[in-house]
Amino acid sequence: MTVLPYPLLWFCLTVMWLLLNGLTLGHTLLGAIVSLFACWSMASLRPVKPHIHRWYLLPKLFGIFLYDILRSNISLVRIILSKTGERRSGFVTVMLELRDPSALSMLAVIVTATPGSAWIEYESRSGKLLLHVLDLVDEESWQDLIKNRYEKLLMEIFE
Amino acid sequence: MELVLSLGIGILTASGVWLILRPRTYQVIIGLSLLSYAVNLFIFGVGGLKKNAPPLLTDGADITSFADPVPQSLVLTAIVIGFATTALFLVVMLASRGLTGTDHVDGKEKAK
Amino acid sequence: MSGVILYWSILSAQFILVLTMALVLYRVFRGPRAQDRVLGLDTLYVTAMLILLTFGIETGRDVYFEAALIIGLLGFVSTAALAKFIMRGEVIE
Amino acid sequence: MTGALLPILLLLPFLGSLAASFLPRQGKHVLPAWLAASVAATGLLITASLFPFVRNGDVVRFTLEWLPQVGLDFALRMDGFAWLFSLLITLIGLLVVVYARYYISAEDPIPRFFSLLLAFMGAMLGIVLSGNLILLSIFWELTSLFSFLLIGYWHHNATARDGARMALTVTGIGGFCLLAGVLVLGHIVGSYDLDKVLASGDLIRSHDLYLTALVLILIGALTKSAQFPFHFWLPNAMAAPTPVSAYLHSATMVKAGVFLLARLWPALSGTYEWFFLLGLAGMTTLLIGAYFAMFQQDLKGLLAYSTISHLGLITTLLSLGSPIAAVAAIFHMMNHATFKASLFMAAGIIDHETGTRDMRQLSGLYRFLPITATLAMVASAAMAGVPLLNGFISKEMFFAEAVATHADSILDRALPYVATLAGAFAVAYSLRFIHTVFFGPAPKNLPKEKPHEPPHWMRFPMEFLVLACLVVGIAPNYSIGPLLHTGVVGVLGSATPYYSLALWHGVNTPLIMSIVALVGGVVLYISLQRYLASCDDGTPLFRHLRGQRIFERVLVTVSWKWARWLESRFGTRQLQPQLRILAAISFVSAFLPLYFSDYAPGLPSSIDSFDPVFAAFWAIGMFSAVGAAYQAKYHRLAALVLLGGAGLATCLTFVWLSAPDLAITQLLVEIVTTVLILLGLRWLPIRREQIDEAATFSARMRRFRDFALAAACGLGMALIAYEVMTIPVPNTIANYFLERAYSEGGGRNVVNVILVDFRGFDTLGEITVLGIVALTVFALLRRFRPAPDSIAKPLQQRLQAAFDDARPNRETGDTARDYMVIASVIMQWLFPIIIVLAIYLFMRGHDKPGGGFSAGITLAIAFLLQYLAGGTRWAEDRIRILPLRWMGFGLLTAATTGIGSLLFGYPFLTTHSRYMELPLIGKVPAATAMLFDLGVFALVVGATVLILIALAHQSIRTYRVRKIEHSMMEDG
Amino acid sequence: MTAAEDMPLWAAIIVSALVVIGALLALVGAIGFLRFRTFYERLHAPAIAASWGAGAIVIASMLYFTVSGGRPVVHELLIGLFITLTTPVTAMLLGRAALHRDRAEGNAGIPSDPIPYPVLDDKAKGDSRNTAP
Amino acid sequence: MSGFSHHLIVAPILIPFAAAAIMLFIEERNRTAKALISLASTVLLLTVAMFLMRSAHGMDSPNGEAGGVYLLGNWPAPFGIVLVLDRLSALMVLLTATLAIPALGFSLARWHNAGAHFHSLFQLLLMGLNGAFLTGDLFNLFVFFEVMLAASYGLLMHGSGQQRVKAGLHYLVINLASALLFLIGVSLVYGTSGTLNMADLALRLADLPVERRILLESGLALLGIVFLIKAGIWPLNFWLPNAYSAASAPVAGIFAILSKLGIYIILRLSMLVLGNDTLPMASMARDVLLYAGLATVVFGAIGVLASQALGRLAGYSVLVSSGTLLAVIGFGGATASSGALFYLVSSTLTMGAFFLLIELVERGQDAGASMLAVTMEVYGDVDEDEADDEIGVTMPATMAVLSVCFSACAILLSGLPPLSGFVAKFTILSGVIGANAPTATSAAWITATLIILSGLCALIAMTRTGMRTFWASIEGTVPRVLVIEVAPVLILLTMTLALTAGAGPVMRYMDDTITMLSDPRNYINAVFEARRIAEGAIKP
Ligand code: NA
Ligand code: NA
Repeated sequence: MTVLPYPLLWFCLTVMWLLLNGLTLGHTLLGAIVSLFACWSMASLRPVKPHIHRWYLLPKLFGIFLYDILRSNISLVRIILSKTGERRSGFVTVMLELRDPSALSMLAVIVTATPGSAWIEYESRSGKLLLHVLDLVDEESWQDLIKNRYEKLLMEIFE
Repeated sequence: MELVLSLGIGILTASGVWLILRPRTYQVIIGLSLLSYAVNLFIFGVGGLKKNAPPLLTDGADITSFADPVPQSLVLTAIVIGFATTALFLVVMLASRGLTGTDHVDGKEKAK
Repeated sequence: MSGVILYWSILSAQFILVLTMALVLYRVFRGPRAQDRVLGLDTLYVTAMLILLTFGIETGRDVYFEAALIIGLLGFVSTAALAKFIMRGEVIE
Repeated sequence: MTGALLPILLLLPFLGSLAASFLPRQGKHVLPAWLAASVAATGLLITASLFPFVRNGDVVRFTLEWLPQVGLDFALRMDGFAWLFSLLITLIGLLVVVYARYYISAEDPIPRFFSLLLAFMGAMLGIVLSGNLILLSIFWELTSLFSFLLIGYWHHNATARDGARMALTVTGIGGFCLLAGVLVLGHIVGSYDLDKVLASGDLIRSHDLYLTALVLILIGALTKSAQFPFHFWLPNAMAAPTPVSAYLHSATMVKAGVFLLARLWPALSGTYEWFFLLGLAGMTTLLIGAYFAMFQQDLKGLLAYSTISHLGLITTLLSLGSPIAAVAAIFHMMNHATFKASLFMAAGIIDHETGTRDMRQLSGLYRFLPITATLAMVASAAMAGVPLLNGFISKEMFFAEAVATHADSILDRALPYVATLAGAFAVAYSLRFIHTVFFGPAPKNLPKEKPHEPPHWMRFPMEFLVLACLVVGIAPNYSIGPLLHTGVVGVLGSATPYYSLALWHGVNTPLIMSIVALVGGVVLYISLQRYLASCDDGTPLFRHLRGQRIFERVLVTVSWKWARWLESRFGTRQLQPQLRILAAISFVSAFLPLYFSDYAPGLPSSIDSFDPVFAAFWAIGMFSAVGAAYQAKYHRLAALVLLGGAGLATCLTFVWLSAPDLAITQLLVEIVTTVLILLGLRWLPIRREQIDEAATFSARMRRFRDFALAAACGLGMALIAYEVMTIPVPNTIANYFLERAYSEGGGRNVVNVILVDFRGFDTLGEITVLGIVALTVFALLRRFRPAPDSIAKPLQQRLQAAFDDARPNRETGDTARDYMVIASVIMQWLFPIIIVLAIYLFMRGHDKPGGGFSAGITLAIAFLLQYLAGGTRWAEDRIRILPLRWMGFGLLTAATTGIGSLLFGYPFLTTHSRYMELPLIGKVPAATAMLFDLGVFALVVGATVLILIALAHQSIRTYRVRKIEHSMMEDG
Repeated sequence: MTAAEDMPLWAAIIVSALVVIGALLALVGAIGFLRFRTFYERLHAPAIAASWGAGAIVIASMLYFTVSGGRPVVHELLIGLFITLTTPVTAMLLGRAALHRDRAEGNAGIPSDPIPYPVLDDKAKGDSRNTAP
Repeated sequence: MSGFSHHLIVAPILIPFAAAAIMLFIEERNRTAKALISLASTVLLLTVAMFLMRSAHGMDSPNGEAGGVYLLGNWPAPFGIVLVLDRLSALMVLLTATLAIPALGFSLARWHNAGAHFHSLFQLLLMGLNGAFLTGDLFNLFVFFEVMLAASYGLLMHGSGQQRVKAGLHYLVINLASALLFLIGVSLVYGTSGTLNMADLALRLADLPVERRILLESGLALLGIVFLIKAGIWPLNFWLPNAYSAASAPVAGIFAILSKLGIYIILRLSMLVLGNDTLPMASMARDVLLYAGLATVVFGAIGVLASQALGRLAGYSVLVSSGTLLAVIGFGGATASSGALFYLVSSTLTMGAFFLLIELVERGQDAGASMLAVTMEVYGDVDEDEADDEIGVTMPATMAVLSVCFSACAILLSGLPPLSGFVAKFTILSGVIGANAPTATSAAWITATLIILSGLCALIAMTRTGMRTFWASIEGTVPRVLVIEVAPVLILLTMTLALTAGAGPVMRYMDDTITMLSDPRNYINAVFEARRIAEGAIKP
C-alpha cells in the first residue's frame, strides 16, 4: 500500500475541502491531510481499482452528459405536459461489453440521471442490460446511443 | 407562523398519541417518533420564532437580533436522546417479538 | 428593484417547490406500490433541498448550505435502504 | 443506681434468647434449658431484689434518650404493679422452663424453643416495665410476634400454622389499634410518657377524642386478652406446645390486655363509655367462655375457654370503675396465673404420658398418675373457686363487687346473675376436668401404653404452683398480702381503698352466690355427664358458629378474593390502558391551571408574521403525520416513508426559523433512524389487511375513544404551543450566552458553545445516554432469538435464489450480486467523501453549524453505507470498527477534558479557549471545548455504529449461530 | 434583504429566472410523477428535478453569492455533483426491485421471460414481508 | 468545604462514569476485572458520599459560604449548571451508595454473568441517580433522569427472557412517554420564566404576569406527572410491579431507590416552588399529592394482598411506600416530613433487602408450588387429618437464616417493631395524629388509618407467603445460597436495625433537613452566592 493510494481522489477531495472551507494556505494544508486520511480509509475498502488510461477524455464525456440531460429535460417536459396516448414507453435490452465496475457505474449514472431513460437490470455474467425508456420510438436508436455514444467513450477512457 | 407551527405540533401530537394507543409495537414506534418531532418543535417554539436570525455571532451584531440559542441546544440534546431511545425501543420491540412470537405490545394477542 | 424581483421570484419558486412536494406527497400517500412511495420520498428530499437553496438565496446567508449538502450527499441513504428492503427483504445482508 | 437494674432485667432475656439461638441443634439438648433457666432465675432474683424500692408506692426509673423529637424515649419504669407482673413473668417463666426441659422432645429443635421463650419473656417484661406508651406498644407487638412463632413451633402441622396465623392476625390488628389509640392519647396529653398520661385522667376523659382513644385501646387490650368478640384465636393457639400454653396463654401474654387496662385504669376509667364497652365485653366473655369450656373435649380447649372466661371476669371487674373492683381484678390476675399454669402443666403431662388430650378417650388416670392427679385436683378446685384456695378469695371479691351498684343500667343489674351462672359453669367444667380424666375405669386404646408419673422435676413446677394456691388460699394476708398491696398501690396510688383478704366475711350475698354456684355447678355436671361423654367436639347452640371458620373465610374473602378483584378492577397489566390514562391525565393537568384562573387566552390582534411557504410545507408535514398514523398498521413501509415526510417538514422548520444546527442534526438522525427501523422490520410478523378486527361495536367505540383522546391531546398541545409562542419573551438567561459565547466561550456558534461549554454537563449526560443505549442494544441483541416465522430468509431472497437456480446461465446469488454491483461502486466512492464531510462538520462546529454530534452521525453513516453496499461480511473483512473502543475513548476524552480543569483549580468542565496563530495556517480556534467535542464525536460514532452493526448482524446470525457467539463484535 | 437590493439588475434577473425555471422543472417532474401510469414511467419523472431543476437553482445560488459576496462562491457545485451521483442509485435500486415484484407476481408490462418465476408456496403470490403493497 | 475537597461534589457523578468508561476497554469475558473496578468504584462512592454527608451536615448556614454549590464549567448561576449539595441530596447520594454495594455484591455470585455490560450499566445507573440528586438545574435533571432511565432499561432486561422483555417494553414505553412530558414541562418553564435553574425559578415565580404564570403552572403540572410516574402513583403505576418483579434480584435491589428519585424531586420542587405559596396551585398540588398518595397506598395494599408471587408482592410494597411518602409530603408538617425522610431511608433499605432475598427464597421452590399453596388456602380447607406429630422439624441452617431475613422483611414492611419500619411509621403517625400533630383533621385520620391498614395488609400477605415458604414446604429443596448472596441481605437488614438504634441522631438529621428545606431562601441564597473561581488564570 502506497502512501498515496488514489492521487486523483486525493486531489478531488482536497478541492472539495477547499470548496467547503475557502481557499487559504492553512486550509490547503489541512485539506491535504484530511484528504490523505480519507484516501487511506478508501484503500481499506479494497475497491476494484479503475485504470484510467485517457483521463483527458473525461471532460468530453462530461460535456456530452450535460448536453444530453438538457436535451432530454426539454423533451420530457414536452411529454409530461402534452396529452398522453401517442407516446410509447418500454424496455430496451442492450448487450454491453464494458466490464470495469467503475465504468459501468459511470454509464449507469449517466443513463439514469438523464431523464427519459432508466437503468433497470444488469446481468454481470452476460453483460445484458435492461433499460426502461419513456419515449420508445425505436429500440435500435437507444441501443445505438448506449453502445456508440457512451460505451465506446467509456471503454476508451477505462480500457 | 406561530399559528401554523402550533397547528403542526398539534397534528403531530394527535397522530402520535393515536398511534401509541394502538396495539402493535410498530405503530407505537412510529407514534413515538411523531411525538418526539412534536415535542422537539414545541421546545424550539418556546424561545419565540425568528426568521433568518441564527445564533451565529457576527462582529458588532446586536444580541437581541438572534434567535434564542437555549431552546436550540435543548432540542439538540432532546434529538440525541430521542434517537437513542428510539433505537432502544426498536430493539426491545424486536426482542419481545422474538421471545413472544407476537408484535402486540402486551406480548400476547388479546383474547377474543 | 433587484430586491423586489428577487423577493417575488424566490417566493414564487418556493411556492412552486412546495406545490411540487404536495403533488409528490399525494403520490406517496396513494402509492399504489411501495416503490412509488420510496421514489416519492427521494423526490421529497431533493425538492426540500431545492427549497433550502432558495432559502439561502432569500436570506443571503450560507449557513443553510450544509443542510442542503447533507441532503444531496446523504439523503439517498435512507431511500436506497428502503429500495433494498423492497428487493431483498433485508437492508444489510 | 437501682434504675440500672431495669435495663438489665429487660435485656437479659433477649441476650439469652440470642445466645440460645446459636447453640448447637444436636447434642446436649439440656444446654438451652439450663441457659433459659438461669436467665429466668436471674430475672427473678433481680425482681425480688427490687421489692424494697417499690413496696411503698415508690417508682424505680431508667430513661435513655432514643427519639426525643417525637417523645419516644427508652423509658423504663417499675412501680408496684409492674413489679408484681415482673415477679409473675420471671417466676412462672422459670417454672415453665423447668417443665419444658422435660416436656420438649430431644428431636425437636430445642434451642429455637428456648430462644423464642426467652425472647417472649423479654417482650413481656418490656410491656410491664415500659414507662412510655409507645415503648409499651413496641413490646406489645413483640409479644404477638413471639407468640406467633411459639404457636407455630410445630409448623409442619397445619393446625399449628393456622392457629399461629390467626393469633398473629388478631393480636396484630389489636396491636395496630393500640398504637393508634396510644397516638391519640399522646395527641390529647401531648406526651407518650406514662406518668404524664396517668396524671392527665381528667383531661383525657373530657377530651373530644376520648371515645376514639378508648375504643382503639380497648380493641388492643381485648384482642390480646382474648375477650369477646376477639376470643376465638385463643383455643386455636392451643396447637402450641403445652409449656407455651401454660406460659403465654394462661399466665402472661393474655394478661397483657388486662394489665394494660389496669395500667391505664386511672387515666381512662370511670366513664359510662368505659363501663359499658368493657363491661359488656367482659360479662359476655365471662359467660360464654365458661359455657364453651364445659363442652370442650380437648383438655387444653377446656382450659383455653376457661382462661377466656376468667379473663372476662377480670375485665368485668376493671370495667366497674371502683377501686375495690380493681383490687379484686389485680388479685385475680395473680390467682388465675397460678392455678391455670399448673393445670396446663397437668394437661401437658397427661398428653405427654397418654398421647392424647381428648377427654372421651381419657379415663381413670388416677391409678397411673396419683401425684399429678392430686395436684390437678387442687388446682381445679382453685379454678372452681372452692374455699381455702386462692381462687375462692378473689371470686368472693368479684361476687361482692357484682352485687354492688356502680352505674345503674341493665348491665349492672344483670351482673350478679351472670356472675353466679358463670361460677356454676366454672364448677361444672372443673369437675368435669377432674372426674373424666382421673376417675372412672382404666382407659382403653390410648395412643401411648402404660402412662406413668413424669420425672420429679417435671412435676415440680406444678407442685410449687399448687402449693402457692393453697398458701394464698389459706393465709392470704401473710403470703400474697404485701405483694398484692404493692401492686395495688402501683395502680391506684393514693386512691387505694381499704380491702380485706379475709376468708370469712360472714354470711352475705357473695357467699350465698358462691354456694349457689357450687351446688349448681355440681348438679349441672351430673346432668350433663352422659351427654358430654359421647358428644361431638363443639358447643351446643354454637356448633355451627365456629370462630375459626368464620375468621378464615373472612380473611380469605377480604384479603384474597376481594383483593384480587380490586386489583384487576383498579389496575391493569396491559399497556394501552396505561397510556390512555397517562395521556388523559397529562391533558387534564396541563389544562387545570387554565381552568382555575380567570385568564382567557385570545388570538393575537394581527397575523403579521404569516409566511405562506412555511404554511404550505406545514400542510405537507401535517398530511404526512396523519398519513403515517393511518398507514402504520398495514402499510409499514408507507408509514415509514410518511414519517420521513413529517421529519422533512420539521427539518425545514428548523431552517426557516434560524436553527441550522438543528436542521442538520434532524436530517442525519432521520436517515439513521429510517435505516434502523428498516433493519428491525425484517423481524416483524407479516400483517395483512384482510384481518379486520375493528368490525365489532366495542372495537369501534374503543377506536373512537382513542381518537377523541388523541384529538384532545393534539388540540391541547397546539393551544399551549400557540400560547407560549405568542406571549412576550421573558428576560431569559440566553442573553448571557449570546454576550459571552465569543468573548468567554471562544466560539461564534452560540448553540455549540452552549453544548460544549456553558452546558457541557448536559452534553456529557446526553452522550452517556447514547452510550448506555448502545450497550443495552448490544446486550439485548446478543440474546436475540427470532420468532420461528421470521427465521427463514425473506421471501424475496428465496424467490430470487430459485430464479437463479432455474436458469442455466445463472448461479445462485447472481441476482443479489448484480443488484448491488453498480450501487456499491458508487457507495464505495462516497466513503472518503463522507469522511471528509464528517471532519468538515466537526472542525467548524464551534463557529458554524456542525459539531461533534453531527460529525459523528455522518461518519457512522459512512460506515453504514459500506455495510449496505457490500453486506456485513464484506464490510467487516475490510473495516474493523471497534465500537466499544470508540465509545470508551469518547467518554474518557470528554471526562478527561473536564477533569483537566481541576488540575488548575477550576471546577469540572471549565474550558480554556484561545485562538492560536499557527505558522502558514493562521488563526486557528483551539478551545479545550473542541477536545470535549472530540469525545462527543467518538462516542457518537461508536454508539451509532454499535447499534447498527448489532442489528445488522442478526441477519447473518441465523446461518451461523454458533460462530457468532465468539466472533461477533467481541470488540475485536 | 439588503444584499439583494445591492445586486445589479442583470444578476437579479438571471438569478430570478434560474430559480423559477428550476422550480418549474421540479413541478413538471412532479406532475409527471403523478400522471404516468406505470411505475417504470414514473421512475423517469423525478430525474428532471434532480438534474436540471437542481442545476438551475444551484447555478442561481452560485451566481447570487458570487455577485453579492464579490468573490467566487462555487461550493454549491458539490451539491450538484452529489445529487447527480446519488439520486440514480435510488432509482436503479428501485427499478430493479419493481422488476422483481412484477416478475414474482406475474404482472404484465415487463419483458416476457420464457421461464416464469418459481412459486414457493401459496403466500408467494401476494407480497413479501412488510412491504405489501 | 473549601479547597480541593470542594470538587468532591461532582465526584459521585464522575466516579461511576469513569469506571464505566474504563470498563469499555476491557474484554467482556474478563468479568473479574470489571467486577473489581465496579466494586472499587462503588466503595469509593460510598466513602465520598459519607464525606459529603458530613460536610453537608456541617454547613449550618448554607447562605454563609455557599459551600455546597458547585459551578460546573465555572459559570455562575443561573446561567451555568450548578450542583447543589445540601442535607437532602447528600442523604440521597449516601443512600444510593449504601444500597449499591450490597446489590453489586449480590450480583457477583452469578447475575453479572447473565448478560453483557452489567457492570457498566450498573455504574451508569449510579451516575444518573447521583446526577439527578445533585443537580440544581431542571434540564440537567432531565438529562440525568434519562441517564438513569437508560441504564435502568438495560439493567431491567439484563438476563433477557420473556418476562423481563415484556415488562421492559412497557417500562420503556411509559418512560419514553413521560420523557416527552418532561421535555414539554421543562420547555414551558423556560419559555415562561426564562430560566432553567431551580433556584432562579423559585425566585422568578414571585412576579410573573398572569398569562405566563398559568403556562408555567401547566409546565410544572406536567413535570409533576413525570415524577409521580417515576414514584409510582396510582393510576400511573401499573407498570411498576411488573417491571420490578421481572428484574433480576440485584437489579430490583438497586431499583428500590429509583422510585425514591421521583419522591425526592417532588419533595425538592414542592418545597422550593410551592414552598412560599406564591402559586395559587400550591394548595391544590398538596391535596393532589395527599389524596393520590393515599390512593396509591390503597392500591398498593390491595396488590400486596392479591399477589401470589413474592416479586409482585414486593413490587406492590414499593407502591405502598411511595404512596405513603407522597401522602405525607402532601400532608406536610415538620414531624411527619422528618418521619417521611426516615421512612424513605428505611423503606429503601428494606425493599433492597427484600428484592435480594426473594430470589434466594424462590430458588428453593418449584415453580407451581406457590400457586398451589394459595389455591389450597382459598378453596380447600387445609387438610385437617394431617398427622399431629408433635415433634418439630429442624430447619437447615440456610433456611433458618433465610427465614430470619424474611421475618425481618415482613416486620419492616408491616411497620412492626422493633425495626426501623416501625420508627418511621410511628414518627409519621405521631406527626399526623399523635403528640406532634397540630390538629387532627379528617385528612389526618384517613392518612393514619390507611398507613396503619397498609401495614396490616403487608403483615397478612407476608405471613401467608412466609408460612407457605418456610413452614409448609420444608420438604422442598433447600436452595443453594452463597455467602456472598446472603451477606448483602444481612447487611441491609442490620442497617435497618442500626437505624432503629440510632433513630435519635438520624431523626435529628432529618429534622435539620426539613427545617432547611422548608425555607426556600436557604437554597436560593446558597445558589446565587456561589462565586466563580477568580478569573484571569485560565479564561482568556
Ligand atoms: Na433517467
Ligand atoms: Na442457475
